[in-house]
Amino acid sequence: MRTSYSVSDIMTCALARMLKDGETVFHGVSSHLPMVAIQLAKHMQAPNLVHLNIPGGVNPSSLKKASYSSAGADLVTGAEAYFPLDEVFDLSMRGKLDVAFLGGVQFDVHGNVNASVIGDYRQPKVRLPGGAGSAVLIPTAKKIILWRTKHDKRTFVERVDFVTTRGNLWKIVTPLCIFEFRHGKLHLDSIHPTSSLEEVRANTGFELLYDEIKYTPPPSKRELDVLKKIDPYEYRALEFQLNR
Amino acid sequence: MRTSYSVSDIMTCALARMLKDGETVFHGVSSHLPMVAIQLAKHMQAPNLVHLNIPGGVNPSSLKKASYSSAGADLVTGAEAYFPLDEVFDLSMRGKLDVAFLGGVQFDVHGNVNASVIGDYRQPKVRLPGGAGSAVLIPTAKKIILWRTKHDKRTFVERVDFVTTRGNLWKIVTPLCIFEFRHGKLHLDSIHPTSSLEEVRANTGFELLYDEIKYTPPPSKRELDVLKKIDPYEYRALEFQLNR
Amino acid sequence: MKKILTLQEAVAYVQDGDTVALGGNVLHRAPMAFVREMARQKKKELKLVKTAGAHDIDLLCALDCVQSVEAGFVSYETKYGLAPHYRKAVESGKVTVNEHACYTVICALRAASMNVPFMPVKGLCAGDLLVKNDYFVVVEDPFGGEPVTLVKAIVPDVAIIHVHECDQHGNARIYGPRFEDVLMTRAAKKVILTTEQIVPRERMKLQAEYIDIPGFLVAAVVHVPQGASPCSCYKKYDIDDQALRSYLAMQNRDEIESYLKRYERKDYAGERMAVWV
Amino acid sequence: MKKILTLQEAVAYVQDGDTVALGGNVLHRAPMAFVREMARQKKKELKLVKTAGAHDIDLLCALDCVQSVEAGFVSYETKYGLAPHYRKAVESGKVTVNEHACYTVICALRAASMNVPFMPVKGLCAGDLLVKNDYFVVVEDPFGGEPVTLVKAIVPDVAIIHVHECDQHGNARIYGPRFEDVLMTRAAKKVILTTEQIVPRERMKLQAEYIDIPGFLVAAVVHVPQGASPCSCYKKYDIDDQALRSYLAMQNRDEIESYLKRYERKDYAGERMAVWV
Repeated sequence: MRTSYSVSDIMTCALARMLKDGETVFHGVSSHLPMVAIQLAKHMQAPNLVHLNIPGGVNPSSLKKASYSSAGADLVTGAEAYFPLDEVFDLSMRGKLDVAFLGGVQFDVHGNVNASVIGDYRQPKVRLPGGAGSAVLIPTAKKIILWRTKHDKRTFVERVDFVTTRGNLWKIVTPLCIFEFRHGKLHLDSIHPTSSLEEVRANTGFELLYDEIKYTPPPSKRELDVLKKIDPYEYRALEFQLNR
Repeated sequence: MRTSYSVSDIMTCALARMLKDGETVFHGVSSHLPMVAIQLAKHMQAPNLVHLNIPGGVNPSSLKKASYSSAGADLVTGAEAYFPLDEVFDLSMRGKLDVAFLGGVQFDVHGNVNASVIGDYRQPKVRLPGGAGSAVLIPTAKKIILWRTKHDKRTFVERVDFVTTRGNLWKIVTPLCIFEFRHGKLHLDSIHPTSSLEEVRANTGFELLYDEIKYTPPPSKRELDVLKKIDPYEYRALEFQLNR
Repeated sequence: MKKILTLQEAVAYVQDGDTVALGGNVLHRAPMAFVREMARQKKKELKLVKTAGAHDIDLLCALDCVQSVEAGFVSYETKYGLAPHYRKAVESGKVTVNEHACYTVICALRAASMNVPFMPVKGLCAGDLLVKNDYFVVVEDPFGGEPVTLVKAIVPDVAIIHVHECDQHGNARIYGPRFEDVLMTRAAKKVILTTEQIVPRERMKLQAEYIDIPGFLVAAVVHVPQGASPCSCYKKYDIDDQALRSYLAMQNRDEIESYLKRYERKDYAGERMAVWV
Repeated sequence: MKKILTLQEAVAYVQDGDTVALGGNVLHRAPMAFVREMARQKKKELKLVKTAGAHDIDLLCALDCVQSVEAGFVSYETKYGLAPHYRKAVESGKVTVNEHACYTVICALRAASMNVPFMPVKGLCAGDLLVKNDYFVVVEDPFGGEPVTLVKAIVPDVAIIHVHECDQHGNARIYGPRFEDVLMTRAAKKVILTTEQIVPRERMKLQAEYIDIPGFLVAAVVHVPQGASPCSCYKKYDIDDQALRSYLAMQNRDEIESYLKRYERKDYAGERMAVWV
């Protein structure tokens, strides 16, 4: 029997599977997808993850009220300790943050991330929200996982307009595929079964690098069941509902 | 009617009278005399003092259990807020600490304080306890009040063995007198009525500077009554009981 | 020593051109009533400081109160999209953005709280932020290690923090996430609190150990129930979805001024209430 | 991932030559049981770090466990006088003192917690400490202000903190004064807790907001009721005046070793108790 799933499901599962048990993992604001992914991983292969976030709740017990924010107080209610943002940063500086989930608006084949501006920094054509913690976390957290719910030629470019940061980039998850950063370049790691090599190529602004064509395994029945339980209101799909 | 009082009473009163209402005042460890003096001032001219200390109790309500420590948890019980040592230091660095009461073992006419060593720093003849916070507080708190329960030629010297610190020294209170630091030198400010110019001179290792001979006003009846109430076990006299 | 002021009085403390640190984070516990009153009093050329701002910064940009923004992130979260007036003001050149990593704002405030001119920062070692901004420099480590990035101190003239409760002296408590608020009260020259509730001193003393802001650091206290609305306030109220949506649909200044007007009664209600001290 | 260890096991984590940060302050909540066990296991050449130490540092100096002490103050308080064995060890040249202002220890630990090589310090601008110690340097301010003193980071290999209660994962709470203990847990490479009580995780979660040390920072937990004695532990017990006096009257090593011996039963008692997890 085939189970139906959405792009946000496969993205969430892809993010979740990248986490190993016992790791210390952080996400910031506007980060519903990784927030749900962390909880999914805790219910699957990684029950002893340490989930850190901006309001400071260590291992929040539920996300069900986090409708409009991944920095809300809900993450503190039912948490097991309080460890706020400034401390998370210090932790990463000390080399003790295993994984940080971060966003960005523009990415290039060289692993540079732009979350700042399109155009000139002082006279921008478009002022983006800013990199938030990225500029210090991407160079210091051990593994950086980026995600973006848009995959087009303006997002994946040969050279970003502005290098907000670069560093320990490991994976980028998009609606179409997963990139892995190695030997100084983004490589196509796997294509989601909902997409195709042609679609990825047509929507990527740099030449695709890959050794072999692999496909992201679809969400398992168990993963989808857990998602239904931990994220019944599908916050993981919020970003798709408001694609700007 | 003459009231009887001890040297620790007059020292405590002298310290207390130096405080103005509304000031922010700190004392450290081994500081029973200033600790009692602050409470005395709060009951006299300065009800709105802000009393800060090492354990972090802002305006502790009672000192009655602080028998063996002026850094004990008693200072937290009944306090109005928690503002610990590291924060007190930061406050002083910001120029917002009005008064710090500090100790020292050796003082010279130039306003230098030694709390570190007698002899060579690396191979000391006598290793003293160390200046604790003095080396950063004496230069930054607005007014420094020192006290010492010993007054002899080894304590008040022409040149200290080691300059632990110097800075915003204002007054030094001893069992015999009060010095004031002005124009770069210690000046005899007032002699306690329990002592005399001769006694001060005989016990001071530098030439006394003074404009006129003044005497410290003796403790008033009201001061002594308050002392009895706030410090019934005479912690203010502890240092005299163990004069090393 | 009377610290309890009306909202208008307290906002009058803020000078045009001041560096203003705003408490809260994105849509949570931002001092919105105070922000609205700054807009009503037409403050000019404010230099805003916050790790991650949203409605507060956007509203002040919409009404031309802002000269510059020091922040790591300015946007509503996912559901509400970007900060339109902030973007417009920056793109038109009216407002200067000094982009930070959120952590470098924290470090710059730590430097202020210690009264030192800069703070070393481990993580900021690559990229254009380092190149384009003169508040970052890379120096040699005098102790012989790797080069070190320094961020220049940010000393707010005033920090505006919305708290759950405080007494008349300003001894204050925040429940739930404190974000950078406590740090801001140590970094700023002056601290102004808006509060959901003014409670008797004796009640604050019952849990003195958990007071976040001791009163002696506080210059003024303003009683403003719902003072963070339409942002959320932990365990008190959630965001006001309708107000946010109506604001975000507004295109011109008149609309936004009438939006401000609509809050007036609510913003000034607290000062008319009896305060038990 | 079993974190609950016996005292002997936990102390075996400490290596000769380690930089060891000791929690507490003067006679309050020093991790004395752990200190005694370090002495019993004859640790050598420890580099001790504390703002203001007393019985802990003195005892380790008495039994030749110490190479150096980084502190602002080492002495018993008023009533009990100076730290005799520390003094003797320093004056005889066996132990090196790196004298700090207490604040420069704090700043050096802050640097470690941020993983930067130094921390600027405002106050230390005069005197011989600046001249004699190579962990202080004065540099120019690259932003154009006055010269700035920097203190070199102190990175403890291990921080030993005695807490009131924690769960089996190390989520810990300290009541009353926390001194530099929380900072030490952020600065050190490894954190070991001794605790008055091990309580169920669900109970710790009831006041999760007030947990001082989250478990994921903690490497080991040792159950040692009375683990700070003869120092005090807020709301649990006062100092043991008799024990301190008897110790301070001791002149030779044999006496001090028998003093250690006398504590053995008490120090090891916790590990035999049932722990509810």
